[in-house]
Amino acid sequence: MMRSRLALVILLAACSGRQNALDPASAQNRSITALFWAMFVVAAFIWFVVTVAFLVPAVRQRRTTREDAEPALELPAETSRRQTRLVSGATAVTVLILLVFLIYDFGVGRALATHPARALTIELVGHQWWWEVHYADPDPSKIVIDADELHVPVGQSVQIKLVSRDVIHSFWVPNLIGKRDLIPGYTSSIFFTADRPGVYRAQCAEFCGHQHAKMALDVVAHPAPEFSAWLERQRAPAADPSDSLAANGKRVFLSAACSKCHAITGVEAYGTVGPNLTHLATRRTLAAGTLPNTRGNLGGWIVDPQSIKPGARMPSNQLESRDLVALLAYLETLK
Amino acid sequence: MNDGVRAGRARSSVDQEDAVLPPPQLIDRERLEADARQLDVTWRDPGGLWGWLTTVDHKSIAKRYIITAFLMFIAGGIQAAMIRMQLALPENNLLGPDRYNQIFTTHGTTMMFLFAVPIMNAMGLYFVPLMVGARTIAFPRLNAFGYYAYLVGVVFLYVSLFLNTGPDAGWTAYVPLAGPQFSPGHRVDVWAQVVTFTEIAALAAAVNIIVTALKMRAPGMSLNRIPLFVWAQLVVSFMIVFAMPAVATASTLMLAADRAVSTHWFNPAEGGDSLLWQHVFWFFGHPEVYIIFLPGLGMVTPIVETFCRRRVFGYDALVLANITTGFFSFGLWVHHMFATPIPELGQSLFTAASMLIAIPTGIQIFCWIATMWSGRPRLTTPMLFVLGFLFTFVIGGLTGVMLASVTFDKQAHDTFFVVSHLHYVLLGGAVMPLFGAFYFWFPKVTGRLLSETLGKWNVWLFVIGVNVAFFPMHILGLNGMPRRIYTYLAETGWGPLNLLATAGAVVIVVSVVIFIVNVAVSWRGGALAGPNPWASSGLEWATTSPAPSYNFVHTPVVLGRHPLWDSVGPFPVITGLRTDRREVLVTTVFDARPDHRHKEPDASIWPFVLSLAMGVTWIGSIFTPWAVPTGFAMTLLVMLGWGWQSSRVTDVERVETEDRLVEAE
Amino acid sequence: MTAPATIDQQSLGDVAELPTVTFGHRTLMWWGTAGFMAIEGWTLAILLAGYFYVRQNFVGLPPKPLDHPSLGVPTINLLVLLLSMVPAFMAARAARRLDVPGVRIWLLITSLVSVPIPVLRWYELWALNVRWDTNAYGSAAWLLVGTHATLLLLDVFDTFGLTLFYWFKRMPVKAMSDVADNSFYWYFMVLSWIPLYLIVYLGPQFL
Amino acid sequence: MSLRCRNAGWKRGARRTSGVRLAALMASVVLIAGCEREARRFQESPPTASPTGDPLVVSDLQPGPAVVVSNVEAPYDDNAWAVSEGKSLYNAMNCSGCHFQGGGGIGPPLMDDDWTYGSEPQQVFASIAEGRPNGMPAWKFMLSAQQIWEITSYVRSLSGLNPKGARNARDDHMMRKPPEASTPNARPKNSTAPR
Repeated sequence: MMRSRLALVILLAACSGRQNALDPASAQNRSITALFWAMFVVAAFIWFVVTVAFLVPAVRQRRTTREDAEPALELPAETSRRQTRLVSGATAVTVLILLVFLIYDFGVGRALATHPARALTIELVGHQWWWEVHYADPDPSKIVIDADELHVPVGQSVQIKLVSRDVIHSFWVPNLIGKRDLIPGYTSSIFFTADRPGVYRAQCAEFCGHQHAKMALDVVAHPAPEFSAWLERQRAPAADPSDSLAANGKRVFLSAACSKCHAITGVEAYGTVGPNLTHLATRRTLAAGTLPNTRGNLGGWIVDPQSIKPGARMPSNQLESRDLVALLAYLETLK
Repeated sequence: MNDGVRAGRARSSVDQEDAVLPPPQLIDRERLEADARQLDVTWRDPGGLWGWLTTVDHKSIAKRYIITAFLMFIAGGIQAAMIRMQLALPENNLLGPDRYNQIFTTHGTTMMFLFAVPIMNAMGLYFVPLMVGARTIAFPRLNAFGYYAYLVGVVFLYVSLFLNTGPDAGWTAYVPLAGPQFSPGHRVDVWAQVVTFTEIAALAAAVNIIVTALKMRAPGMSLNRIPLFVWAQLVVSFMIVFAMPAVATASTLMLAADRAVSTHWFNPAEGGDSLLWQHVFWFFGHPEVYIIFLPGLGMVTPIVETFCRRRVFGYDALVLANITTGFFSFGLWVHHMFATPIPELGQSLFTAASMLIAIPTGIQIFCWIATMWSGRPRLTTPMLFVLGFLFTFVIGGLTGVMLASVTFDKQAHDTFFVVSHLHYVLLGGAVMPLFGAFYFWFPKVTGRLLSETLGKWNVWLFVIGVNVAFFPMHILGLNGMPRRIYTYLAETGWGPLNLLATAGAVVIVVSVVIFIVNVAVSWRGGALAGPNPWASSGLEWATTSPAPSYNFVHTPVVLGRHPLWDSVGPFPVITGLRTDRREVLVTTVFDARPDHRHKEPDASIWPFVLSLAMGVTWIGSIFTPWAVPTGFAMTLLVMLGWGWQSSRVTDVERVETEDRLVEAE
Repeated sequence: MTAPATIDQQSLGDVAELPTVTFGHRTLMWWGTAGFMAIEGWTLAILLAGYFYVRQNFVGLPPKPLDHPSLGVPTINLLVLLLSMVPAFMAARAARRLDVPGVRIWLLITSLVSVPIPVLRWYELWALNVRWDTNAYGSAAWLLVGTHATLLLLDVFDTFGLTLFYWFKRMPVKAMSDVADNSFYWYFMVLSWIPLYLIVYLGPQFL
Repeated sequence: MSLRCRNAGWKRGARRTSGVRLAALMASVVLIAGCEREARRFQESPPTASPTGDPLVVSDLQPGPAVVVSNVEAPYDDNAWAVSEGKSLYNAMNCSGCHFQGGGGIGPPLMDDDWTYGSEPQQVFASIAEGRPNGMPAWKFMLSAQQIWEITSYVRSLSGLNPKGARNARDDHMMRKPPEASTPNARPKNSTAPR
């Protein structure tokens, strides 16, 4: 009793948050959440009834007379008839409830399966252990490649194309929509329509190796105009650094290992192994939602990623301190 | 009582085999004593180390099986505790990702393959022969072989773990993560081979139980009188026969081949398919769950009957429920794959099937509750475990129904909601009845009762611990916590509930420690039980505790579903089995009419040797494919030796062939 | 050991007259054999399912530029297998008649007929005209044929063993029942091969 | 042996002791092999093999005595995980751009028995770290010693110079060449390492 009340409190407290299936931020998830609550209430009631049903005979005051101690082999006819009625009745109710659940679920499924003719298409590529995001555009020069952050417009249906380059990952934004796996050899897609702006946290939901735990993704839902403005900014190549320190940093970036894995549009860096850094400074987090994007964190990540994400593909870089300072200065110009 | 016997007679009189029985004649004491002495000489296996290695007594083998499997429960529990410690706090550094992945993979592998299935099999191997009134199990040497194969698997997994070679791709070993490119080295090979060993053991046990339950039942125990525990074991054994080959194929013939000899089953670039693994694995993996908890449900019935002093309500319904569950369980595997790109229609079908299977389980629960209402339950420890089972398992069952819904499942899939669900089902549905069964049948195995005082502590702490540890995980899952993560950021806010879960885990540990103490104390010092301490009704209670090597002096005759409640006065038996050699009575499949006598083998070392040969083969195959032909040749030699030993001319047989009966050597 | 005797027991009958050796589905061993047939047959069925599953990923079977499996050796081996059922059947019949010389002769003939089978099976694997590590089609075909080959080999040696025993040692009469069961299992091995042959070797011609 | 084994008692004794010794030996071997092979070494700084005094060897034709190269143990040759890391680096750093998947093209092939600058670990390391004439860049400015060692072990695995157990069985992509685990060991022809 105590426990269940505590659980109830926690449950109520636990129904909001930026990574919470019960705090819907999309039309789709509202219907899923409704289904959940319906099933939850019914299930809780059934559990309560069953518990009472077996606790009553267990705890009711009993005086063991002789015929209780001895097995009564044949029960009185009406007793067994009553039992039969009760059990078959309970079974019938079970079937009925399941039927209702089934129909309700099919209804929700149907609703989720209907998509508008045209939707904004974003391609999401899973890597060990980060996310690569492509904003498609008929004009190749306008394609935007971003990482570890997914921006979507509010009120517009979005289609996420899911691809994996290595192992199976799973895309799951609890507030927006249920999960969908990224499976090598398959291209699948998932639709949703965010209906209130905000930043929602997603995290890889299929075990994918050492850093499965630190493979998160921020989903940012903007009002439509804000979104297109953001996309426009993202299309711009990296500006050339103005001050000498940053210019120095750029040299470091190109001479050190960085450019082998990371690309920066407008610079001689074409690496595709790691995230594209063209607009690194605009991102909220580093290392796939592991660290807030601050100068200190960035420096620490560059010098010693292996103690932050052991096993991550990013090697540790021994850089002269002044080179590091310059590099950081440069990376901060990547707005 | 008398009306009961009349009932037994009345019910039995419709069966012909009782009609043809001659008038009963009392067997005098001297003869009984003499037979018992003679049988003991015939059936007892030699002592000493040699005797220990060569014994084929189904009870001593099953006892080892149970003890080994329980040790695995403890090992898996220790890993679980480590996992809980690591997750108790955000950004915890107790275990690194590499160690953590090995630990949780070994936890899953141990609990599913080395604890749950083997211990349920072992309970069957111990009690099915006793419950059907047979002298031993159908294939005693196969039985011993199965145990040793299992033991090889156990040792192999744990040696590897301590060599930093523990499998680390999850107990489901999804490809391509478990494939040669992303899991270099031998860690996943270890997993694949351990699985193979346990499959062999499970299949050996299954065939054994099927044949014993179908062909060696006491005269009069027609199909409609088989005890429900035996029914459960029978259904589960058939499920094993059709489920285990799937995982053996997936792990040995597909995954191990991909990793060792570069086949392309799962390489999409060469026509392979990573979804194929999930299909084949879950075709085994879902029935696996029912293979684990149907025997648990089978253990509930005799406990309820005994402590409510009532026949269970709805025997036929319970039997049918078992069978239908067995069937349906093969039709739901895709609900583990709802997040993968598979056709919507298929998903709906599997949703329907997944919800359907709740019905037979529900019926069983209703029947037990009805039985409890008609009687006056005595709240002994086994009964309390049954109540704990109902309390806990129903929650797991209901979350199971919720997960059957595709739309909701996509939210809960691969999160701690599912972790919570599966632990509610397996701990509630299998482990709690199992503990109840331990308390219920411990006297039959050791001759002594477990302490009720410690038992009460054990059951209360266990039920509370399980619920405190796993209920919060529902909420964690809905709050977005995926499974199999080695740590989480403080900002996620998952800290408090994880701490609560860890606290619950501690309570579980305490409870299990109490149980171990209870066993340690009671094994030698417990109160003497006598043949039938609970005044229960099954045939296993018709012999001494512990049962002698030959189980029964004379094969019992069954007059009803509850032999010890149905028969009055002298215990009805059938005589004529030879006592000077290991002879068992083989009966017909449907109405268990005596058919012929069968000579069971004596003690033998070959099962042990064969399991070693196979162990060398499989383990060697990890390092070089040439181990396969070599080991194969070795295996053949061993089988030759086995055959040579078993084809010795012993004595004159009565041979019935082509409707003539001849005496021949 | 005296405890059971303390319970009074009444005998409702005596089974001393019942036989101790019988044949066919009455015996435990027959049921055990049937059980393992079910297991092995099911394993092959699952592999077959895998074969068809990966087959979806190819346009045309075998995928270009691979050749079709050659049919010579496989067909010969199929015929040998079918032929070998005859002496196996005769051995089983002789066993039922408890005719020791007959069992010896027919077991020997069965063994002689089965000698070429593993050898042919080796060439049969190469007759697939694809390596196991060429692509998934090759893997599936090799694993299918290879698994059946392993079971086949086991049973061939089983027959050799029995023959050996019957020629070089005095066998108990209950071994007759084993001879019958051995033939029973052999039929299964042969018959289970027919669908595999049709699908793996002939299939690509028509699929 | 046969002569001395006439004495059954001695034989039994001998067998027992040797058995025990053998068991102990095997156990320790397995132990070491296991821990060594399977460790995932995320971060460590092994010794570099260059430019620690080893003069670069440009060809077999040398004035004076043959060059003696000090033997630095290759830290990762039998660590499967490190070798596979080396492989992903090999592709990430675009080694395949010149050497392809080992078959060679712009750069020399790496899967044959012909080693222009030596096949010994420290020689391969030097080639990668220092670069070589005709286009092989020096990677020591880009990669840590650990990474270069990983690539070294992978390159050696291409022609089967490292223990088989540590080689890659196959990748999840088109089979351009037989996987390392099934490539025959190619005995280096003209390595300048001391034999």
